[in-house]
Amino acid sequence: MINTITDVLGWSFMLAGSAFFVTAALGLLRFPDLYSRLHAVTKTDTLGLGLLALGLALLDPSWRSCLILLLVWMLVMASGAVNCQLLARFNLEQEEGRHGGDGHQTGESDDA
Amino acid sequence: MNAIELYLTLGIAVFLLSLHGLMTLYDPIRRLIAVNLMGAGTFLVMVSLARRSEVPDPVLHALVVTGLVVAISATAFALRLIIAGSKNDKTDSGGGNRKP
Amino acid sequence: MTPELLPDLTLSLLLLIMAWGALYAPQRSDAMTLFIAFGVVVALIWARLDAPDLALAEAAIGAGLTGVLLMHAARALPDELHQDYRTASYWGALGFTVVASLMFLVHLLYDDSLFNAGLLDTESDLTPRLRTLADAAVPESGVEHPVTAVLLNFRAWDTLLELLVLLFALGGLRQLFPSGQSDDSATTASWPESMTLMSAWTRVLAPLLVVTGGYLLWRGSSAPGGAFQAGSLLAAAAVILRLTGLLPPLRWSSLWLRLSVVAGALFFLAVAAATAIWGDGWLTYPGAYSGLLIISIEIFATLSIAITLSLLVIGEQEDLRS
Amino acid sequence: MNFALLSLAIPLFCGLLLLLSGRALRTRTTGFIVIVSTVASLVAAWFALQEAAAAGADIMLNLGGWETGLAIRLRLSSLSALLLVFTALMHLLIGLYAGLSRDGIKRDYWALSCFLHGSLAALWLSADLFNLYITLELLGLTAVAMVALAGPKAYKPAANYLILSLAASLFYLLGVALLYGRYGELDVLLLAPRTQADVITRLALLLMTTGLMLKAALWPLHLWLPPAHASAPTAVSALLSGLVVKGPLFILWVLWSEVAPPTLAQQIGPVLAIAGMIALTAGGLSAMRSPHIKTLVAYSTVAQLGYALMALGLLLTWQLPQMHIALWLFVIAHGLAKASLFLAAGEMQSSLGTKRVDGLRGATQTVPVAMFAFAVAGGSLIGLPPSGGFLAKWVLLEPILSEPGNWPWAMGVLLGTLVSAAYIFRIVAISFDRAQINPLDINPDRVGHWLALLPALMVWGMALSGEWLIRLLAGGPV
Repeated sequence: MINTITDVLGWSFMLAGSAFFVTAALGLLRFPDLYSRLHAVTKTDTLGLGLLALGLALLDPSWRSCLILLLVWMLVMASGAVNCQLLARFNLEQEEGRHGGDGHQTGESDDA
Repeated sequence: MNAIELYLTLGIAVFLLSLHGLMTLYDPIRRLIAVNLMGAGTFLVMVSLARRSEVPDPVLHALVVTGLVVAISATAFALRLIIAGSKNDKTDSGGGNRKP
Repeated sequence: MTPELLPDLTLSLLLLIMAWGALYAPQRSDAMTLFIAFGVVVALIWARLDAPDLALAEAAIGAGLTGVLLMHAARALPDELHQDYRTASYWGALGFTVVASLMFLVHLLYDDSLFNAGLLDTESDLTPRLRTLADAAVPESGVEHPVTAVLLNFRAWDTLLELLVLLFALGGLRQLFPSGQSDDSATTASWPESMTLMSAWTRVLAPLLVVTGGYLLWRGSSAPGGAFQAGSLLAAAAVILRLTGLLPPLRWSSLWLRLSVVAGALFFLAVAAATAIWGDGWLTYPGAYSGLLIISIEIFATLSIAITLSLLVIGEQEDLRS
Repeated sequence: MNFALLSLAIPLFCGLLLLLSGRALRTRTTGFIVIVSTVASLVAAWFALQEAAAAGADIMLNLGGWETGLAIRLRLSSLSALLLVFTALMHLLIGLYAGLSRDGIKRDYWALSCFLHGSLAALWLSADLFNLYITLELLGLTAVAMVALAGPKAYKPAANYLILSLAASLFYLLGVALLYGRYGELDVLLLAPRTQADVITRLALLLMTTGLMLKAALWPLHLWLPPAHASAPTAVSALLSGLVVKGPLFILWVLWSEVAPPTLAQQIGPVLAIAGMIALTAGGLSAMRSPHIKTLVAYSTVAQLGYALMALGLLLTWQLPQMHIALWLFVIAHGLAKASLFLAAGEMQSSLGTKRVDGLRGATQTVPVAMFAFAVAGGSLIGLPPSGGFLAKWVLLEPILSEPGNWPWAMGVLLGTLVSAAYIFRIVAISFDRAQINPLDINPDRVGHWLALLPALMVWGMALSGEWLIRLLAGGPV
């Protein structure tokens, strides 16, 4: 009984996680500029991967794999955040260089 | 068709695709990518051959590890060479040595 | 067709798409990005094919170091000047490849196909003999993990030459920075000004990479891992440290740098020569010491691989010529 | 066997130590050390040759002491020993030139030439298909690094060379993978009795042949060679044309004469021989038309490799062991002659301050020694008796002429001779043009000119030891 419950929960978490990835991909394709794309990708990736990791941990609930999954999630989250910030800042500086110091699309650049 | 056959075919397909790339592309960076893809195709063939038996063949795995080292060293050198070369002749955008 | 084949088919399709894109994407930067992604898919395929050694190596190299290399190239090179990145021999080449693929497919489908002709026929007497011998000899090799045994004992000569390949590539790279000529087009990273987050993250990540690298090296004698995987992780650590400016230039003028670059090959070659002079023959390890010898070779090799790879990726005038 | 290993290890150790020493040594001292180590390697190779000749059969060494089949094996045959001697000798001659001629050369040349020497020695000795792949890569990387020594102008041809060389190695590697998948062996000698003429073997051999022909710049895959060889520094061009392209040729020979089943070899033989004939004419014609001296010499390499390819093709077609003597005599004679040609061409270029062929007007008066070296080495390429080139051509022609039905091949050789005579005489004729002498740009470097002559004299000296060489290559008692 416990097994089926955790199984169902695990699978549904994984499905939800996958759905986040799909929306991230959609955002990447449809959003107009780099900042909103970054926003789509990093936010949903962080959450989507977390849900996937949670689902997998429920399906294979040994301490070892739980720990590894947690580690994976945290590493990806941290590096995603850093990368997003780097990309956004780099782009911003390039734009400022191009437009003579008037950055005009700065809204999303520090969401990480 | 089982997974081994699939990957074996895939390896050769990637090899052929990138061979086509090598022959038709002009940009040296893209040609370098094509060579790397050829390498990946070759390694794919080797690794799927290694997986023919239940326990994978360690000899082929070792050969592929060696091949990977060779590939990365040569790629790094080639890439730096291409960059240095294109920095050198910003005026001359082509001509000269075409591939066979 | 079985359901188990579904992930394989997905991966294969993905791989082909990425390969196509990496070759023919209209923008060169897109092509490079797709090539990096290609490396990740390849690493997944290695894992599917039960090749953890390769998956580790590919992940460190294909996704890590190659990525840095290509990004460097993308920054250093102007966009393609001409849109027609294909050569004039396009149709000839296309024809050739189509014919080649067709011949391959005919071979594949024809009765005497690639698969029936012995490649996948494991029941015949054509199973790898070399492999059988290698499996049998692993207990005598001094290490437990068969791949390591092959790399550092049975085919140690290959590995010695492979270390030389790395070294020769570095020797070639040094030629691109003629001494006494300053590199004005500064390729040293001009990062965004506020680097706090990046350098903070690097301070966490680099020790993690070093620990993981050490673990992979130590583990290599009994499980997947080994000098090369460890070396490439350490190289990645060195690269990010160097890019964020936390590590000073690795100066070629320093004896320690040169020593660590040649240490692997030199020690390996010295072992080979010593075994030839005082032992039973070129690269024949004395039985009792083979485990110890292999570990020490691996340690030196890891050091050399790490330094050489990081120089190959980010080495500049000040690293290579000062 | 230990002498052969010594001959291999000395240059490798020397190169590594030079890399380690950094700038502690002056360039002259570095050159001196390398020349001394090359002499040591030459002596060791000579003893290895004695050993191999005395043994009468191939000497095998199982590396690591593992059993046959598991170990990588090294093979010392009289051919590989001869090639070891040849490699060390070429390095010595060219090293002497690089060290003593006035132009001098960058410090890194010395370490790289040591590595090239070591890689070639490893290639000649290896009897394992995958190990041969790595030696091929070593060879390619050092060769490209040495081309890049010439500075920024050479980067583009060097990059092109490297990319094609990598692609070629991958062709070879895919072939090796298929052969291993089919037979489960990597050792050349173990593979030899087991190969059958089936689909996989055909495909593998075809892939490997394509790769090796690309690496050895055999027609029709030769287009990368002239820009790469012509843009390298003089000493490097000599090494590349004289030695490096012979490595893949050696593997091609091993592959077809030992690994491939005879039926397949007989099928491919005529194809290779015809490709060789075309290379002779096409390469020669390109050499005749080329406006630059070094490009002319580089195209002549393409043409001369045609002889070697033809000898290989006929060896396979007729399964005649005698042909392999012709093949290797060509390789040695061409190596020495080509070294001389490149060195002389480089010297004339720098003395006369021109890269163009028509700048050589009056060269017999302005740079007599270098021009003499060019003409003497050219004589061997044409095959004038009693040079090494003549010796090789004689051995090649003997079986061809014994059957009247072989006249097409004889015509091919004749045509090749005519074309090579044409491009050599083109230079010689211009150099005798005393009406409009192109004056010296700088005071010529006498030492360099004489050193350029040295290999040419040796190739003419080859004829003196011709009988000994032929018996050695035939594997008989010496």
